[in-house]
Amino acid sequence: MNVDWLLTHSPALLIAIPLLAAFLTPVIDRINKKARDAFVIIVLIIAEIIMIALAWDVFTGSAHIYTMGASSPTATIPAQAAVPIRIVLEVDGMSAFMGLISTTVSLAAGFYSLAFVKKETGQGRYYALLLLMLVGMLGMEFTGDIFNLFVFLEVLSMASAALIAYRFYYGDAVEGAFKYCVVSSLGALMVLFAIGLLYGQYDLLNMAALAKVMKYTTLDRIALVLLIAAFAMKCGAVPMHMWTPDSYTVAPAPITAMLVAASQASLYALFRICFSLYGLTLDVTTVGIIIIALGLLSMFVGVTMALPQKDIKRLMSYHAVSQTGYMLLGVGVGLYLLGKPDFDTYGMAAMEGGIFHIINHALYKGLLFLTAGAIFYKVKTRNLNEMGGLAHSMKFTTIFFMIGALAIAGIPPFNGFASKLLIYESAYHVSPILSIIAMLVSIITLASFVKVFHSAFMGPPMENAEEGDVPKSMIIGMAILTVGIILFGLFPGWVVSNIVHPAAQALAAQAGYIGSVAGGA
Amino acid sequence: MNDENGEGLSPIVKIISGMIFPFIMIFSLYVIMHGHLTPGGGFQGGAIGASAIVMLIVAFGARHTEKRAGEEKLSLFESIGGTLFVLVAILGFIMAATFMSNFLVGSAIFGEIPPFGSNPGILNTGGILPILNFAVGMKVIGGLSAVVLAMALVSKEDD
Amino acid sequence: MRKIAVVVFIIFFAFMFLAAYDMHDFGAPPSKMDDYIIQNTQNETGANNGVTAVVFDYRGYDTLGEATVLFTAIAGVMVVLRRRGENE
Amino acid sequence: MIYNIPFFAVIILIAVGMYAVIFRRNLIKIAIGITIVESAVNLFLITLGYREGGVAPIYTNLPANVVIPGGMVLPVPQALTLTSIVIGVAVLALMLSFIIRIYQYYGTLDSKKVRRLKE
Repeated sequence: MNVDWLLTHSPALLIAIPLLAAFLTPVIDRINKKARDAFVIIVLIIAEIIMIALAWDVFTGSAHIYTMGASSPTATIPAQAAVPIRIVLEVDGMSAFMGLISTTVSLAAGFYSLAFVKKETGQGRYYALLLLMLVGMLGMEFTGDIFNLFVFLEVLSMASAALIAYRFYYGDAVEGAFKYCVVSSLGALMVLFAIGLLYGQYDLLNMAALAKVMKYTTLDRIALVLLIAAFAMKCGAVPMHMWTPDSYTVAPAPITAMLVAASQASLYALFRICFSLYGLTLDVTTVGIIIIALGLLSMFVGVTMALPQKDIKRLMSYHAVSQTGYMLLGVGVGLYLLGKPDFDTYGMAAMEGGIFHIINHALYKGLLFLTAGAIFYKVKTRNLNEMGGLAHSMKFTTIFFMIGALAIAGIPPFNGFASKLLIYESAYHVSPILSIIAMLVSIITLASFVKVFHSAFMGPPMENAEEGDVPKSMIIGMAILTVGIILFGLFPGWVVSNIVHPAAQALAAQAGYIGSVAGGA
Repeated sequence: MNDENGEGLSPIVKIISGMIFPFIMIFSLYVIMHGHLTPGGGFQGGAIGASAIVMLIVAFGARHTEKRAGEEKLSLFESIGGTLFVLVAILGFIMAATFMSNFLVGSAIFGEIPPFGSNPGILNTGGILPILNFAVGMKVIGGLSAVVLAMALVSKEDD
Repeated sequence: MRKIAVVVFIIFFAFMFLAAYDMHDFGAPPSKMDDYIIQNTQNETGANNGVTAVVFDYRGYDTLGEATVLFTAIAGVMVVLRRRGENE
Repeated sequence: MIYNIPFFAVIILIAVGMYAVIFRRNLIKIAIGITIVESAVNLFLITLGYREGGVAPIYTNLPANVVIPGGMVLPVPQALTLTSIVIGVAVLALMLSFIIRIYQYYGTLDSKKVRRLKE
């Protein structure tokens, strides 16, 4: 039980511990409610600690390979076979980076839930599903096997759909959940069909081994289109964004924060497919332009749809769509330049910007949704016109909201500024219009959040508002994310070179991804 | 129709389904335990077992079944099955090298290695496969019947 | 809106038919990975049934995920169909 | 090639299911549509692994004249299908429970009338 042993097995442990806890939570719930709360929080903290250790090891060393059921974790290819037979987990920089986001947001959501769902029934299963969402995200992020990706995508979608419908007595919650469920199961079936196409041609399921033999035939192209469409739908990019506001709005606030991280897991899958599975065999210019176009559309449509909203969470959901556009733009520019001589000069910077924006978005959007939940907890409405003067009673929430709003608008010294600047600078080299649109969207975002701040927090105190702020556990949940925002905003240089760069490097270097599982590329 | 709660089907259906229930369960157990030798396994056998419980729900009514085996009890059964699965998987890297490794091959329990090619089937083979089949069977029996029971009870709430 | 949907629908399925046409011949799949599994099932896992060996051993982790999906859906059904009223 | 009739059948089934999901208004019919797509994809996976004249990859009482491995169908697609069938059952159960709650709340299954969320 030494540190090396723990690090070697940590990819499997990170899946197994929350999974075991999810199976046990309903059992513990029947015995003691307090014990269940403590158990869930302890499990989330353990997951966070193991994840940080694993991520540190990956960022400073090399990718972790874990072969399920083999004689040793690194024995990916059995002696007599030429290809990987068993399921391989491959935790490289990008996977570890996404894993950090998932565990951090889950920890914040776990703390926040303690008070937020205190008055509900069925809490045992609520926490079980929360842990299962974490399992689904980590499973998607760590896996090196394409069918396994589908399985954990389904774990994630089912857990999210069930949690969106947690407050089923509102009616519209179940409706949003149904919509989410239909969209995600159709998307998952498209993914499964694409997996069938790939399997039928190559008789392989391991992503690295597939990438090694990928020929980019007609069937591969059709599979690529299906995969991009399905994952773009799941991450809420614009032509397929209809489900996002509906389901984000009605979910309980901690779950909305988790959903942000969940759609980023789909975004990760999209990037992984484009960069690691297809890589340079695909037509990077065309696919890059498609992804940039998706990004621009998402940014612009999302922010314009957000402006007239009266419902605070609906407004934030449209902003989530718009922010997803920045990530697609940044990484799309990287994909567009992949393999061209310009990649090293500013293509890498664009990828770093896009990837840095993923973690920033998870932190500040998660925080904003949590503050919206705190407001709902206090005043029992999401309508902006019915609230006002909350700054008088909710001091902490006001501060958290201000930090989140300034970060999303890209105001220095918060983290949103750092990643947006990287995207502006590098997208400018491809086409100045990209940067101009991005900046414009950023300004509209600021305007929109000024409006929210004004109508929710300013003005005379509400007559029927209770005194005091929200319970302590909710403040802890929000504080975890706020600390992240401030740290990332104060030391962007350190974060980019030590966390973001390895992640971008892992995506861009396909040969490394293939080499560590399937032998030399 | 003629129960005290006005639930369930006629006495003929009740008695016959009560009689064949144990046989279906035994068949389900057979399919689960021979999963590594014949077509079948945990899911298939579990589905057979769950259909036996669903037959009882149809014949006797949801409320009557709930008194004997409530949805909470059934889903507890499921949780135990899931826990058993993960524990066996975790034992993989305590007893052998990696998560989910088949550490029982070659040992005394289920560890025999059959002769290559056609053979009549030896039950004591398969390593952890029979145990996992059993865990999954438990899970499926508990889970599917709990779902049907919950749905039947909710549709009863309306009237 | 409906017309656009119909057009997209038709284009999509034209490509899907192309995919079906382009697949390998029915009944003659490539089988590098599967041949290894068929030949080594008995000595590696001790099971006579190749499918069970794949489900629980070679791809046992998938089965764990699948059991998790089932557990998730059942917990979800219980959450959605739970009785409300008595607070904890 | 033109003998790929099972694959064409798969595509037709997917089209039928997709049609139900996109153009039908009854929520139950949407759920049925998803189940049809699901079955189509399962059929696709299972046809991928068929080898002409092959037997099931099970050694118990295997006939003596079977060539190993050429005379057996592929085991992996069957395993994938098994996994995806169970996932399909799970999705269907969850979706039906949503439909039950929607029906209790709105008293209708028409998706046009269940539109509280639209602005």
